[in-house]
Amino acid sequence: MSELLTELTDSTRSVLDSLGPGTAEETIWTQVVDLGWLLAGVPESLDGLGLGPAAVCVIQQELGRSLSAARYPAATLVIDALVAAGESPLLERLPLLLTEALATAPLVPPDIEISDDGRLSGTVRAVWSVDRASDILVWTNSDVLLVPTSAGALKARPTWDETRRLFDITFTDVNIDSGWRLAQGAAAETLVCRIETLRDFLLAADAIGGATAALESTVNYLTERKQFGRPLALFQALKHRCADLKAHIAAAEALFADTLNQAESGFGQPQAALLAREAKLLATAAYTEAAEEAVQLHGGIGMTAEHPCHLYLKRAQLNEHLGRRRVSDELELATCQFS
Amino acid sequence: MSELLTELTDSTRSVLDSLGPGTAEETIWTQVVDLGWLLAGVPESLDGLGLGPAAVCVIQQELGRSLSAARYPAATLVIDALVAAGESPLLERLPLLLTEALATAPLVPPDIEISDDGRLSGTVRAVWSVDRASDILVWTNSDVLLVPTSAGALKARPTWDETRRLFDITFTDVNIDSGWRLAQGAAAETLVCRIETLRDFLLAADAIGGATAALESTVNYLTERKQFGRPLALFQALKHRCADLKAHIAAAEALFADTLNQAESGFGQPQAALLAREAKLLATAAYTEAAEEAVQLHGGIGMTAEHPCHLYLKRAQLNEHLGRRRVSDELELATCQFS
Amino acid sequence: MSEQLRTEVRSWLENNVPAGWREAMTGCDQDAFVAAQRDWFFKLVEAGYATPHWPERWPGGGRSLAEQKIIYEEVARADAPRLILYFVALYHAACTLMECGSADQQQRFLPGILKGDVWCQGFSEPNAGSDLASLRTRAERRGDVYVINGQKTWSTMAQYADRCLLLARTSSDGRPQAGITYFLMDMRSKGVSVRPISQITGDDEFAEIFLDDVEIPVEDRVGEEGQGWAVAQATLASERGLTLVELTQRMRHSLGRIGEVMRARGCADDPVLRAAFGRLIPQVHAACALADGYLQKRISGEEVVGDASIVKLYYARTLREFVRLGQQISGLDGQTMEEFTRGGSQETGNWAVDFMNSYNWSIAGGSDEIQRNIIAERMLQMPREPRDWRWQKGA
Amino acid sequence: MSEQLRTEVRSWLENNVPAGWREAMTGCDQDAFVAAQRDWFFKLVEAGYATPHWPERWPGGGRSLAEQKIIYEEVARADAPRLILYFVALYHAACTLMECGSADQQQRFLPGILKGDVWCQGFSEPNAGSDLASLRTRAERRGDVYVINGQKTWSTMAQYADRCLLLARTSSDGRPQAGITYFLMDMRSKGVSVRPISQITGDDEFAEIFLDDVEIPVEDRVGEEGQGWAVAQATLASERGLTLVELTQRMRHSLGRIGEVMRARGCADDPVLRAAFGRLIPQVHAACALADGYLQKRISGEEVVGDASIVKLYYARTLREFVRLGQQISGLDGQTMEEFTRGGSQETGNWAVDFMNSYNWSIAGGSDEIQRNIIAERMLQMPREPRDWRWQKGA
Repeated sequence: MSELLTELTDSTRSVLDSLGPGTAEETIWTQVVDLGWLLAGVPESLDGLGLGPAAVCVIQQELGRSLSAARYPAATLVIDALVAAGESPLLERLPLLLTEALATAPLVPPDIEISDDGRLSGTVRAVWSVDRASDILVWTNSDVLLVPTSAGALKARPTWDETRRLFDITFTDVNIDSGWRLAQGAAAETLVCRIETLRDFLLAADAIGGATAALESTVNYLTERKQFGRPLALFQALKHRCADLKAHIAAAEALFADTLNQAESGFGQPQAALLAREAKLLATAAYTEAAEEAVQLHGGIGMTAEHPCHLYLKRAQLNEHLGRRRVSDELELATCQFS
Repeated sequence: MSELLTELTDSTRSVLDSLGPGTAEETIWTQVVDLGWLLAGVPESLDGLGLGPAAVCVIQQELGRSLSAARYPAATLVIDALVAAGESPLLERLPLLLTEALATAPLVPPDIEISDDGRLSGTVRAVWSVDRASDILVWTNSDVLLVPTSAGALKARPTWDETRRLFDITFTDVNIDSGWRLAQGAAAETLVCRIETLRDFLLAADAIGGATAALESTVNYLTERKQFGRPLALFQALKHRCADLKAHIAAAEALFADTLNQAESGFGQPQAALLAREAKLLATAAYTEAAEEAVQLHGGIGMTAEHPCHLYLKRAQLNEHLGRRRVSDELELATCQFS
Repeated sequence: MSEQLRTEVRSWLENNVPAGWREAMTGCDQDAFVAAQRDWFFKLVEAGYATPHWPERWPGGGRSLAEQKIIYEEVARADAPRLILYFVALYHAACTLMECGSADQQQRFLPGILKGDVWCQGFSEPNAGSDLASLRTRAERRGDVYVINGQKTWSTMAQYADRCLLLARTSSDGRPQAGITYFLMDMRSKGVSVRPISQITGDDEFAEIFLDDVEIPVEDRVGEEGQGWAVAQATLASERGLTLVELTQRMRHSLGRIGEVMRARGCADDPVLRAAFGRLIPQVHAACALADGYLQKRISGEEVVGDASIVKLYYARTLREFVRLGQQISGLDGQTMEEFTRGGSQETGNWAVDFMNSYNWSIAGGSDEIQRNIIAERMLQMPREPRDWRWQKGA
Repeated sequence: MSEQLRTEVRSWLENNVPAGWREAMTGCDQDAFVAAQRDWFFKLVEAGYATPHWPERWPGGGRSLAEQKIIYEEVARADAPRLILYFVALYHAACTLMECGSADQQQRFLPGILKGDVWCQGFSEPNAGSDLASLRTRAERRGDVYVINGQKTWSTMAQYADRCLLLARTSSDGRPQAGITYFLMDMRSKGVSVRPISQITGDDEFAEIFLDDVEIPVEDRVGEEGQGWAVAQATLASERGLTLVELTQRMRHSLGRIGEVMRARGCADDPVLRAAFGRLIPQVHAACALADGYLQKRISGEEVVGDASIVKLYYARTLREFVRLGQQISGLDGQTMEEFTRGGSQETGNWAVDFMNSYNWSIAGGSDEIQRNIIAERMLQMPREPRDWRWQKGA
């Protein structure tokens, strides 16, 4: 990791540590905006920091680590799409999106259609804090739109992971304003690929951050907790399970860094999307494993709401169902080896 | 387990223990014949012991435990089929089959066809010691035949598991003699179901015997072998892995006993075949796991040909590919839950 | 004889299991659940199916283990509510009284159980989970009473309990087990306070019990001072086997739920999910067979140490696989927070909650790790870690 | 610069990797394999690709770790034979001599390595696998020689070795490590006998070495008496990272083999097998990324204890998954005993053999269990088992 990114990790972590766990969404969001984290991936030509997707992911990894309620991935997807779409009237809204007005995006592929006469219908699931957003990024294979949330009907999707407030938004025969359009045709295809690539990398980053924290918490607990006259951390069976978790997380982290590095030059190309999917698959699997083991190894205390252990479990399990479905991921990865 | 079966277990084990491991096929075979083990499942009306499939499986479990080269399952399948087919001229050959002449059967479904004018073609794979057999049991969906081995062309199928000498036998346009036929039509369907049920139970029994022995050998090794000043068996991580193996083997054993008990009244019905497949699936999986862990936990010594550890591994891995393929087994078991 | 009992129980259950109880118990509060449990309890008591394990002189009593098994199997088959609220009363409390209680204690408490007294267990402590011998709640004799101070935890539905089976330390001399004494505590005594534990599912099925100068009359001590450990061991074994028969049978009957969800969500033809389902099926059947086999061994007296650990460990692992598959097939929607069902098996179809509850079986009542120790040391005869291996910092 | 090297190496390999070597090395005996290894070795030496890690004054030497990595990657990519026979000579022997050997020893032995001297390692003993400190082979000083008695095992291709890196005990005082001394032993010395170990694959790649009053001149001792442990540690680390880069890259290039076999056996469309394949792919890529990242850390000096253990453990587990899938897709035919290929990667397509050989990576060079201990204790800072935990029967 470059020195710059290491510094970014440290500074992000220190902010989040000082806020402490369970910080309310709006409190943390003010920090995200004020500290310019939304600018991390924006090119310098647009007054951003120009640090690219790696920096965005570094921030999300720390947000994941702290189980943060910040809708950073959703907002980042919109900002990145706006920038990537290039010159368009919509780009003028970028400064506002970076500071005040909010836009969001779904964390699973939208289930929408656009009719021949340009009407939008369908449901977009798993949209983060859309109730607080002015606009929502949606896409089909041939269109990418930034649609006012007022055009759709909201329905809360309360998940067990209460650190992320998700909603479904349904559009019924909505007339598409041409001003909403970010890309169409081949350009849309590339942009969709870019959006999904970044989304999957962000989910992977979240998972790695969370998995690392879950393991740390577990090791700390085992070290402090005594049974039969000695710390649990002295029992070899538990040590070996922690070591396996450590190895799995390290592998997910290495794959993440490597795939992101490979993908960075070609965000928007199918190869990059595939790399992101691999990273996400392994990272979310490691997170689930780490979180599940965390609850088991924390014993009874891990089953109480007052200990944060369960928050990792719930977030990890939700992550597996964001992005794409795991099973289809696996099949598609294999398919690429055959072609 | 009934007292009778417990006695049978004990006596079988004591014979095999006295022969010792690695006994040559023909030496052990003489014992099998002389001690009447082939008679175990034959009804008393036909001068057998009338102990049913459970007794046959008990014997195979012990043969599996001792990694025996005895082609007991193959011979037993023929004998059971002959008896189950009921009154037929072939039944007259039973006494001879039980003593001198040898018949064998394949351990995977035969890949053969019978033409409209009664000619047999195709290859029967994984037939145990067919080179020493006078006849081979083969089947299609609508025919069960006892074919002279001289009618086919043999090809050795040397497997890594050298405790079982397997062959393929290929038939090319062989004119079927009506005297070879054990069953046809609906009766054949029932008989095939019975054959495959017994085969899968025998494979399950073999696996349970082998898995148990592999675990025992591992626990003994860990107890005797010292490292860092104490026996390996004292290391908790290794203890827990042995405990998991023990639980998996016990589960496979319990399922085996339960399914066999349920199936005994209806050998030949599809439900019984399904039960046998479940038993086989779990037992072979437990065997593979136990054998793989055995090699790992024996360390370097487990990788040397002089230690018998690898024999379990090779036999276990072969077992997984006998009977049916695992993946299709799993799909079919699920299908039954849907219907 | 046993088939007759089966027919009898089955037919009774058909007529008496409250119709739609799952719907009624989904999203209801705990008070409503307690009310429903009471109704169901009295029905079972009246029919004689609540106390098959009690001696013959009691209503419903005198059943063999084999007969008890039939009742449990039928209850599972009928998907009747589980009798969670009365479990401690009917099993642990009753067996303690019958096996170790004085005639006076039996007289005073057993009839109350049949009239609906709820009992809870006061064994676990915050720093003595699987390591019961290290418990720290103290009982000090002062004349005709013991004065109790300390804290208990993980007590199922203690907030509804009338009485508590309490272990407390009367002496610190000798082996840690030696100084433990067993009491029957009135939950309405002065100084008892109960705080429900908020669980990760949002439920509060368990509670902490705080004991602040609680007085227990000497006549409510079971056995002699210092014999509490032995009494507790007798108590803990009382329902061993039967619960696992019920749970594994319920799991088996719930296999169909996986199929239903797959069909409802249109993934019934997904071969990867189907294969995962197919892998689960023999495991579930094996868990049933293990539990059955274990009870058979108890009946025939062939039980050996470790048998119970294998059943519990395998059940806990299989349950985890079961609910994991449930989550996998239910996708994103399975992550939605929905009202949960009280009093059912572990496989309610609310997979996220089921998943969380599955930890009840891998952690409580001797964690998976403890079971593995028992299996390795007591069955496989692998050496135990020497008792004098004590940890010293910097060693 | 580095891209230039890559192009150079790639083009050289295209012209020089022996065509059809896999076929030639399949079913051949070990002598033929040794001959082929010699040919390939001399080619590599001549091209300067055998000694990139040697100092600049040696032919081919003076390459940075990053450049060495490029060479290894290209060798893997080209599916060139692995240089198994010379591995100890080129890495362990050479690095020992360069870092700890005397000028005289360097002069006497290093040129021989380039001329094809084969070295083997004499570290492991039958009762000292992962516990090197407990080795028992003794070296007794008698005038100008040491007299060696004992037994070594797991020595790769010792039957073909000219010289041996030998650890032996010169003293039993103090810490077990303290009494160990490091020698360079001539394998032709009187009293040395070698017995190949028959492996479960039928191969005999490893051997036992029996030492019966073997005399080693004092000038063939490396370092002082009692410093053997430190010398061995320096030696063991010499190729750390590079081997795992090569092995993981070879594994990645072998992914295609799974696809080929599935197609050839007509199971390419089986979704269950495909999903298993899909699950494996990111694991293999992660193993590559881990190995790469580890070498980067070594280059940048950021390596911490435990890093190497993670790479080795993850590689060993992933390799196991890989060969397991290979067995699964190849079905009954995969169980057929076939001639195996010498000198290839771990994924030759002879899956049964590959499966057995995969234990080389989970057992040798510090078993998975040892790696887990290191990760837990050294990286996660979980407490080590106290040194004075000694086992006494009956404790």
